[in-house]
Amino acid sequence: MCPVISHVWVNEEYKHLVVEATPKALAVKPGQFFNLLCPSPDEGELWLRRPQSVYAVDRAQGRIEFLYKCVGRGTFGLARLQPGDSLNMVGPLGIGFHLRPEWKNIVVLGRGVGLATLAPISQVAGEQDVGVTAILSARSPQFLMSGELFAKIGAEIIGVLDSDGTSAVENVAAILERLIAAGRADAFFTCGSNRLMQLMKRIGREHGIPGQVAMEQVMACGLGPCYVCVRTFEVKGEKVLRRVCIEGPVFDLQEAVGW
Amino acid sequence: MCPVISHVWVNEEYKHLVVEATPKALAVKPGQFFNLLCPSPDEGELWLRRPQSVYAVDRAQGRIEFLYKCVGRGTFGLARLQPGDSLNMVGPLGIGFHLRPEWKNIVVLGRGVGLATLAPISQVAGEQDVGVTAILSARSPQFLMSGELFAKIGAEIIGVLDSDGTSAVENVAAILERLIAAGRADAFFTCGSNRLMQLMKRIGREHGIPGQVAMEQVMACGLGPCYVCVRTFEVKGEKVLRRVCIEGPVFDLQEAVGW
Amino acid sequence: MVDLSVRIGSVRLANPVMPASGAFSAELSQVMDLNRLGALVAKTVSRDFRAGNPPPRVAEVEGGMINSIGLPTKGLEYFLKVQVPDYKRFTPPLVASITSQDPDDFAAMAREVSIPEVAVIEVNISCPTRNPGGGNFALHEDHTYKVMQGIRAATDKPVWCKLSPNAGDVVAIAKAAEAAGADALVVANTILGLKIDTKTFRPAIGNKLGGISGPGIKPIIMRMVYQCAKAVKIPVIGCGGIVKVEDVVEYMLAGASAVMMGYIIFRNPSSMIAIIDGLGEWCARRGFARVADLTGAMIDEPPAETYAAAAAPIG
Amino acid sequence: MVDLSVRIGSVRLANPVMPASGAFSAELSQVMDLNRLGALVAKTVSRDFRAGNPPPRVAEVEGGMINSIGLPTKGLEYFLKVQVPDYKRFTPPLVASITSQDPDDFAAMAREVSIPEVAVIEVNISCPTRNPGGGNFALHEDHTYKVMQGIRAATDKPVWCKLSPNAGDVVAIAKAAEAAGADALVVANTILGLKIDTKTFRPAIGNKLGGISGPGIKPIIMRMVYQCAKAVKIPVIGCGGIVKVEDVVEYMLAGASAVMMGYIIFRNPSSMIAIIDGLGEWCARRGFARVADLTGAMIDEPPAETYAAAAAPIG
Ligand SMILES: Cc1cc2nc3c(=O)[nH]c(=O)nc-3n(C[C@H](O)[C@H](O)[C@H](O)COP(=O)(O)OP(=O)(O)OC[C@H]3O[C@@H](n4cnc5c(N)ncnc54)[C@H](O)[C@@H]3O)c2cc1C
Ligand SMILES: Cc1cc2nc3c(=O)[nH]c(=O)nc-3n(C[C@H](O)[C@H](O)[C@H](O)COP(=O)(O)OP(=O)(O)OC[C@H]3O[C@@H](n4cnc5c(N)ncnc54)[C@H](O)[C@@H]3O)c2cc1C
Ligand SMILES: Cc1cc2nc3c(=O)[nH]c(=O)nc-3n(C[C@H](O)[C@H](O)[C@H](O)COP(=O)(O)O)c2cc1C
Ligand SMILES: Cc1cc2nc3c(=O)[nH]c(=O)nc-3n(C[C@H](O)[C@H](O)[C@H](O)COP(=O)(O)O)c2cc1C
Ligand code: FES
Ligand code: FES
Repeated sequence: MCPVISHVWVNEEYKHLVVEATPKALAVKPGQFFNLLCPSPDEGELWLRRPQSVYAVDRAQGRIEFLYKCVGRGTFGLARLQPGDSLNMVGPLGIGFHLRPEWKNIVVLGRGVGLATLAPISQVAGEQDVGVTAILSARSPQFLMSGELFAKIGAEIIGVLDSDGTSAVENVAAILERLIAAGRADAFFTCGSNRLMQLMKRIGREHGIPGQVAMEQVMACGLGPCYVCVRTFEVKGEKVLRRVCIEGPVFDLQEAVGW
Repeated sequence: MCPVISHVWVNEEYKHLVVEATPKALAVKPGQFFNLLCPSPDEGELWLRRPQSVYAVDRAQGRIEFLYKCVGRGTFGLARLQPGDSLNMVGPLGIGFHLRPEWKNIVVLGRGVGLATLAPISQVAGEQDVGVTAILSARSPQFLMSGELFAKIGAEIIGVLDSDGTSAVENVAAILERLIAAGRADAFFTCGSNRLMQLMKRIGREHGIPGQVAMEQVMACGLGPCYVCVRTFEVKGEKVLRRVCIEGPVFDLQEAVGW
Repeated sequence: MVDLSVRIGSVRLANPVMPASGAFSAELSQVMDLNRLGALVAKTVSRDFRAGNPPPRVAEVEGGMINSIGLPTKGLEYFLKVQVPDYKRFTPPLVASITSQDPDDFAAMAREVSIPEVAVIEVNISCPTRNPGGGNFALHEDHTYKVMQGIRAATDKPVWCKLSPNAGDVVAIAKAAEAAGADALVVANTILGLKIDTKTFRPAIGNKLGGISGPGIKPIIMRMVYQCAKAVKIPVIGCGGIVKVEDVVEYMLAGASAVMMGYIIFRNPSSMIAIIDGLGEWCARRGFARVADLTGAMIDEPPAETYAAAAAPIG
Repeated sequence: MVDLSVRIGSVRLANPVMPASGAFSAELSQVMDLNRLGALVAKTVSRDFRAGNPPPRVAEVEGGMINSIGLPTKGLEYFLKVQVPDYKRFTPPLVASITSQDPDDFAAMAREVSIPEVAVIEVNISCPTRNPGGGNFALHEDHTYKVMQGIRAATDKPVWCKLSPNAGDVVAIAKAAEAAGADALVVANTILGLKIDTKTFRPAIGNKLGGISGPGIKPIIMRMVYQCAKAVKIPVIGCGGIVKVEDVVEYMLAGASAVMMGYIIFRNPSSMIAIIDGLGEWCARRGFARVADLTGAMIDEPPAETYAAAAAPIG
């Protein structure tokens, strides 16, 4: 049970949750997630846990942060937690992102809360003096969260928006091409948008740039046994099913088929 | 929804609840009850309401009081209500006690929380200058609740206890015979103990003294349709079933068969 | 203005919300305006007086409640002489619910309740604590067909056949009822269950086994309503665990033309009225001019992957 | 010290608490000490690779969850070569769960899994989304008898037959399984259900219909365990909606010799261990030296009226 330190709305749809965590939980790696027992938002019971990946870790203060979007009973229930309440979380779970020593510059491309999932790996990259370009896509400026978090780690930030059309695939494609030309893209990381994942996969394939994608699927156990959380992947021309909770949530971008 | 004014333990098993009530609720008559939607004491939901008769009414302040014993999920859930919370109650329900003009002195005989149910009729009797003798039976002194309440209304109080043996049927019988001899028993009222009800029924029959008993049964709707709350009665030698919620909870003592 | 009316064969209901038999009586006028209801559904009666089962008659279980009332009744004559006139103080169509353990008597009762004041006859062939041969005919298609055929021959009133969720092949029973001439199906009665008190080691209710009702059975009855509505041409009335507007919508999407509710009356006596109001608002909000258009409107395709992936927070 | 061990025919379990097939794998050693469990129950395997059903594969319903995984499997060979050795890192007896849509293949599979490492064969003849003729044999006594007889002839291992709660007459199925030589019955698999998303009008899960599990089905499965335990001489294993110690006790009072749990593993992965500990404490508190003494210990009498009248607060 992790005590809630703070819990605030960052805009009308997203909430930022900070909890005090155990050493075991603090060992969470970028891209890993916790399976949260959310309080019920209504009279009825809430029956299943909800997975949430970690947005930031503050080992000094022993805290873990989540950034999540309220979409249904679980997340609206979660949003009810008050500082002082405690949160029952199972984890850290799953296989996260990894960095290869030879990568000097990486590009993270996220949309919406997908940014939350990409923040920790960007931070680690920054700490290892790997250059990070963060392309942040959103409906409109107020959904461009965690810009400052990426800034803090010295990432170059490129915001693209639906509101001014800059988030269009062609434009993002051009940005990626430019980064590749400039030698600023040794590896790709993405989360939160199928459209952008397909784009990055295509460009990555064309230029032979390795990539990783964090995927999602409805879960039950979060631990491997139940096979609820499968997604389709293509390995050497052959379709295979993998469990997001234990074989992921981070997968090879070129093997991902998307949804 | 009635706001909770106060809610305190009167001993380790009984709790005293005071709520602010609507005019409709304040019209409750002695012996009537409310069907309460108790909060759940645990993770699971609580599915049925729980009936509780009214212990006291303060029309001046617009308040209704309950005195109840914690025996299971519903009452332990109810016990969680804090002042300021609000209570969802359906009622007033059922047929209560009645007083006939020719009755100058009545005897109320109650045990445990049965006293709660007898308090309002005793109060009304007091207000109408009807002499009230209240025989209060309990395990031990700390369960002799609402003595002061009966005192307030000028009732003569006779406490009988298991701890000193005075609650034995023979002793209570003797007390009743004495009251009858003294012309202090024009009518009997009882609640809360099958043993004492049988006793009062027998003595009432022998002396031709009219009596009323408040009965209980597990309920669902509390309003008449479901026939969950039946008890057996004997009317002119013939057994009949009656619904405690709408044909009671107060019944003719001589027709009651008990449990 | 949303049109909330629905047709169950020849019967028009002002709205699809009805009480379930056994959870309703005119006494509920204490807590709600009965004239708002789609129909008035009486407690099941049998020909002669029945005391019913020993108390306690209900207990709480996970997901709702278990009951074994045992169909207490003052008998058919009392129903016709006393209760029917009492119901006629109110305007919605009166649905009389009858049962018997003998097919011939069942048919005779159907004939006797076919009076002008009664708009519909609901036949309860699905009391969960009775046996297939006697009272719980809905466990077998042949029993169902036989008893329904007799009833059909005995009356011209619309006959609604209340099925049992304890049948293994509820679709076969539904087809048998339709073939025998039922005008509509009520899906369904309670599911047979058991609760044991771990303090006393005894069954929680007097009859030991009882029928389970309430939200916990909804996803099971939903499936049966869907299966039956696909298999028969007559209207299906959904009944099981409805406590809110979305539950009514869900049953109608699955193929129900109307619904009945019991448990929620115990939990919140006046909620049927709130649900009727809420159903109108829901239709208006979702752009449905007629609630009847919801019947069978489920889109019979898997959730688009993009939906499962709504989990992927598309900012 | 309470003796928590139980016997299921020739098999001795250190305690009556087992995971349910499909909710368990050796991967759970991440969160609990698997050596504490009464047995290890593997996910059902079929002979060849199966991808299973399209996601989403679960959704929440009143009382628990609905799932249609579709029995994905890497196949029998992978199970024997990779999974069995993996399970043998742990000490409790290994229960292999097999299924097939063809009786002969089913028997052949039973023969092939009859290796020393496998202590028990659970036969899953009750997958709720399959049809009676193929895979969901447990809907009919004749199908059940035929497939079980073939399996019995093919192996000397203890065979546990997992029944379906969707059968109309579960007692008849139980007797058929016993007659065909089953060593124990697992009661039961999931109950077929449907959930429709009222936002999208689509089924909530990819397969449309799915199996319901969790607390909401407990009172229904409790009744089936009670009926089956009365009707057969072989042990019955209760499975459905167990989330706490009292649920285990309740199933044993109804006649279960042991229990399995699935849903609660999803809700609280390590709770099986807590339940095992709590069961010992419960027995000690209630003065039971052997948990096995709880089996069938229900007092088959109505609650004494005095009990219903415990409501009458006897000071
Ligand atoms: C590994 C992983 C990491 C995630 N990280 C984040 C994050 O950092 N921030 C964030 O906002 N969201 C994240 N999600 C998504 C989050 O889990 C879902 O938004 C949440 O579970 C929805 O639950 P709900 O009850 O609010 O919505 P529901 O009403 O249950 O459903 C709304 C939508 O969410 C989907 N959903 C329901 N349950 C789950 C589940 N257990 N897993 C995935 N999808 C589900 C439903 O299919 C539906 O499309 C992550 C999901 C996964 C699998
Ligand atoms: C008309 C009436 C007036 C009552 N007045 C009072 C009162 O003033 N003070 C008081 O302490 N108690 C009163 N009771 C009893 C009270 O309703 C029960 O103690 C309470 O419902 C128990 O609920 P529970 O969930 O705590 O216990 P449970 O765990 O549900 O059951 C404990 C015992 O209470 C019985 N019980 C459960 N539900 C009901 C129910 N709905 N009605 C009656 N018995 C039930 C059970 O059969 C069991 O014997 C009254 C009952 C009735 C019918
Ligand atoms: C206390 C009680 C009494 C019932 N009596 C009857 C009855 O007399 N006739 C009948 O057809 N169904 C009867 N039922 C079943 C209900 O009509 C309904 O089919 C069932 O409760 C499922 O609906 P629900 O979940 O909304 O309660 C009864 C149910 C309950 C809970
Ligand atoms: C996700 C999931 C997968 C399941 N897979 C299987 C399976 O492969 N084989 C089987 O016999 N039962 C399977 N079941 C049924 C369970 O074993 C169990 O019978 C059922 O869930 C009831 O128990 P519970 O309420 O404790 O979950 C599965 C259940 C769930 C929820
Ligand atoms: S959620 Fe159970 S295997 Fe992934
Ligand atoms: S509780 Fe329903 S009739 Fe009395």
